[in-house]
Amino acid sequence: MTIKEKAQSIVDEFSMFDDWMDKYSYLIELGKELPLIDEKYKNETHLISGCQSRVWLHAEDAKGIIRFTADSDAVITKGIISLLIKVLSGSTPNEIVNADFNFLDEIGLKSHLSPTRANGLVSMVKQMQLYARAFKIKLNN
Amino acid sequence: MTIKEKAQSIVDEFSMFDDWMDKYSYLIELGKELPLIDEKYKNETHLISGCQSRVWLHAEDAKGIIRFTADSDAVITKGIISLLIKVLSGSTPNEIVNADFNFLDEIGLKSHLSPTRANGLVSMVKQMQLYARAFKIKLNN
Amino acid sequence: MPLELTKIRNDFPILSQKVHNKPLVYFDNGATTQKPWEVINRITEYYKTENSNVHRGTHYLSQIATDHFENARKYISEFIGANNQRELIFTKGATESINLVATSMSDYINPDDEIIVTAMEHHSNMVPWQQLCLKRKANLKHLTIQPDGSLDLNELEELLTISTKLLAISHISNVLGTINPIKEIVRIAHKHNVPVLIDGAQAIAHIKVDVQDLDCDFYAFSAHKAYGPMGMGALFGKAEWLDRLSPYQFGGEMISTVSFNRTTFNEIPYKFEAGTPDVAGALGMEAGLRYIDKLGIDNIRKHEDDLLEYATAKVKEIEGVSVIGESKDKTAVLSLVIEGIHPFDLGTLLDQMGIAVRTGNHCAQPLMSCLNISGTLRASFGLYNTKDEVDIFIVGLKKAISMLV
Amino acid sequence: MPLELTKIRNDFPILSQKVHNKPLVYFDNGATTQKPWEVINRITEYYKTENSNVHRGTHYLSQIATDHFENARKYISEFIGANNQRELIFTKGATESINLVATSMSDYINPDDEIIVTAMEHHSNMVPWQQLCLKRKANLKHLTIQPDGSLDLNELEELLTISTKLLAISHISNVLGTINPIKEIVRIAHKHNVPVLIDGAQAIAHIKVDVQDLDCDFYAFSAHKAYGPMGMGALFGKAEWLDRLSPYQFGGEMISTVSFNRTTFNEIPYKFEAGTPDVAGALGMEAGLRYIDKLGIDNIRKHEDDLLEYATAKVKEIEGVSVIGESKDKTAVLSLVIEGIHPFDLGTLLDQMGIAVRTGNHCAQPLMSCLNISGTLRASFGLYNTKDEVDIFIVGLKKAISMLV
Ligand SMILES: Cc1ncc(COP(=O)(O)O)c(C=O)c1O
Ligand SMILES: Cc1ncc(COP(=O)(O)O)c(C=O)c1O
Repeated sequence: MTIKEKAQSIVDEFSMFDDWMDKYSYLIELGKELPLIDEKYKNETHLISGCQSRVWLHAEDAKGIIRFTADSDAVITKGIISLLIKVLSGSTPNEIVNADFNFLDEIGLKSHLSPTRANGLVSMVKQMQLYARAFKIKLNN
Repeated sequence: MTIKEKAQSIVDEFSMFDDWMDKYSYLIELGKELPLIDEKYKNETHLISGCQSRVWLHAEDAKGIIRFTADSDAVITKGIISLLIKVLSGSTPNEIVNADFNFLDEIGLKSHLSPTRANGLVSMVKQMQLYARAFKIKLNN
Repeated sequence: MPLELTKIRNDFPILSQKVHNKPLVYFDNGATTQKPWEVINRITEYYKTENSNVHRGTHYLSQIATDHFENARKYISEFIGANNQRELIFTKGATESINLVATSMSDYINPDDEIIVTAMEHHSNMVPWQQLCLKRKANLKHLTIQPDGSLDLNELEELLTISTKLLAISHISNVLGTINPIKEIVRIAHKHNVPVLIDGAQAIAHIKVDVQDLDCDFYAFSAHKAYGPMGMGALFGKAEWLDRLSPYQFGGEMISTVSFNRTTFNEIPYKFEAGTPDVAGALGMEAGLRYIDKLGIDNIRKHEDDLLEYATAKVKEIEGVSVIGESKDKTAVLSLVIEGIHPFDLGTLLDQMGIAVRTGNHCAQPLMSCLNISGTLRASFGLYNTKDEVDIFIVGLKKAISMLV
Repeated sequence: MPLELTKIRNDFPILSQKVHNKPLVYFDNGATTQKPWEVINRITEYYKTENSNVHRGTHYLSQIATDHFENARKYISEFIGANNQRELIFTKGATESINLVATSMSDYINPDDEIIVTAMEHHSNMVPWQQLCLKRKANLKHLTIQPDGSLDLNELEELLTISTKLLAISHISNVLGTINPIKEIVRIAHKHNVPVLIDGAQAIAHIKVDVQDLDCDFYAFSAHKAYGPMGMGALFGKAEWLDRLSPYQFGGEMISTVSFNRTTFNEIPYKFEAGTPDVAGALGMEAGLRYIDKLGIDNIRKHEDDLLEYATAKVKEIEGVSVIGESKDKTAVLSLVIEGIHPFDLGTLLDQMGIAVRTGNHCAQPLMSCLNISGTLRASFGLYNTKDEVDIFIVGLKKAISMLV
């Protein structure tokens, strides 16, 4: 599946909920499916700043495609990063760098897409694209 | 004449004017009748602070009554201090310390009677009463 | 006299706001309070009819604005029981008030001198002293806190030495709600000739403050936590101290005479007020305090104590909840942690229910370290909060917990 | 495009005010400008529907307020042509902005270093440097002014040495109206590796400011002189400088982590913003600048230049009048002295006629000494002033003079 398709399937799932409770419960459930970061990476280097809770993110290059792992001490944050990973993990650096994040708008997380939001969604997206960019440079060399 | 009587006669004179121009013209005229301070007293010590213009004030004890002299570089200020001197000069320290300044209200200068007003009316009144108090102490000794 | 809450709530336009389609329950008063019409209107009125730069102006607007500005100073100084309005300096908030003293005291602090704070200080009353100590090679010491969130005055006696140059302490903790026994603390410090600065940020809107009775040397507070506007605050300082300290910013009304070689400074309070002051802010601050005075600070205190007691009992019924800070003397602030749940998750879900609380370390990281927690969920009350709101909060809290475990 | 003055004047409620029963003629814009409804309403709206403490809050109001606050930063930084909103620090005004740099630069100034100012500086851009020099045993040097009120750039070349650590200079003089050739001045200073701080207090509302084009290192200004609220201002600083300078006040959002031993600071701009910021002030400041932008700064400049030219010609017809400051490049400020008449007397009588001007030394005592005068009468124009008002002023001035001679 392309990023676009994966995003669309998330949008479809979210569109089934009509209240915030279901939406957040789903986010929390998503958190449970998060591919967990190796304990050895749970350090300062992998910490994403700008979140009220702590989020650790790691990326691996698996033959030209990127696999993300992560963790957080807050379950909603875990859900958010899990959602991002669901959409982005398994794509090429190029695809990630060029990804369109409008789906966040459609699932009602757009209002969280401000750099000053305590949930740090923007920082997470930035960090993921940063990894992708780094891998892209590596690939081109 | 007592302070009260002198104040009343000033109030009477001012009551004849119905516009500010006449009032200020009269104030300016009053300035011309100001008993001028001796040049040698025109120094820092005699300067009253709190006025936008400079005002020098001196007081002499003439056998139990006080005589004020003054000057200013602005003619309206000169008029104001002249008016005060007209009312207060020639009275005993005691009379000056206990003087009632309500007449300033009646001639429409009350709004100038705030410590923060640029014309320094309050500083002038305070300084005159300070002189009176000093002389009073001297007399009592 | 009980507060007339329906009437009071109408005074605050924001309270009828909906958030996420739910009625707003605003329990973040420790961060900032909402503003009554009296305050909003005072600011509007000022800009509509009086706006001018103050001091030294000869024209009508300037004189009116100056009078009102200085009357605000007088009112605010009387509100905190100061002796003389010269002892009240306008600043942009408690943080600036404290930094002002730290900067201006700098020359008095020598190597190996000591400054004492407590473990419960807000960063604003801790980092300025820490940095001052670093700069002057002095030592920062601190009073620890007891399990219930109160201080041990015996420890204070032990910490004070002849090298102690200042004690800086909050009147009320923004995390624990503890009301410190300032009068007694000042008495002890003064016995050792140590001046005391009080961070009154969390006290001014909640309990009676009387700086003469407390006998403190400095008292810092913000308008925005006392129903007044943002960007405004004050520092009370005893005249004998303010006269001695050197100014900390330069320009404008704080100057008396200048030449290229030399500057002489104005008297207090102007000496410490550089630049065009926030006249609207001062009038708004006055209006906020007048609002408090109209309701009566003791009535407000009683009301907020009732809310706190009620809410505390209710949250304690919930499994896994621990209340952080249970000092005998406390008010208006309820901090809690819930086993296995991150405060951020709670805050996020409560927000969806229209309930505004604060989560995190509340700018008190050293306190968090002492308590060995990473943060709390804090509900902090204001005069307009009601028991019904506490009920909504409790229901919301339970719902959030059920979603998170 | 000419300004639609009737419409514009309706935007400013205070302008329909009567003073001493006369229509207000407000010519004290150099001290502070009046506020349009846009600004007043923005502040009211904020307190009615958005008020909250910013940053770190998880709840709706806090997030809304934070967004609006940071959007204001973005707008304001773009208004002055900054590259990045991180380069814009909120302060309480130009004076604080300048003091911030002076305090934070302190460590860079060593004995015998030099700081250069000019003879036309406002105290706010002179005394902070003077005091810094006193403290660090450095030398304050100054550029003199030429008879017409302009600077001589050759003199600047001569003053700059390898010991020069900073040049601090106003964009526009608040007494003379002189517009200094900043771009050229910065070019010369940079040739000597000297950073330049611009005091833009009098420029921001009157001419186009583009900090990238000017290439200045710092730019300080106030909201209240640009149709915005009091108590608010900003400092632009190049990121490379701001990153290097140490913070000058401590507490709140400027802190990253704290323990009793050690504090690490946040990134710019937050590093320089201690304490709860004035969110309403930032939104009001933005609204004021948006108002300017709506009318077009070039249209405003043209209008004010016309007023200045008209008024200058008229006052010069009056016997005994000398205009102070006749630089080729000047705007919006008309200072004058009248032989044998004290400015205070003029100001007092004009006030009775509803005309608000400023008299005195305008916080520029060194300039007064250079010019060998004790003060001036200053009429300073804003975008809402009209030629009719200039006519009223001229009639009033003549009347006042006739009463005083
Ligand atoms: C105890 C305490 N001190 C100081 C402050 C700082 O106040 P401000 O941010 O208004 O300067 C606060 C507010 O957060 C506080 O709670
Ligand atoms: C040239 C100049 N610089 C600095 C200032 C100080 O501005 P503020 O008082 O708003 O800090 C002023 C205003 O009086 C000014 O005219």
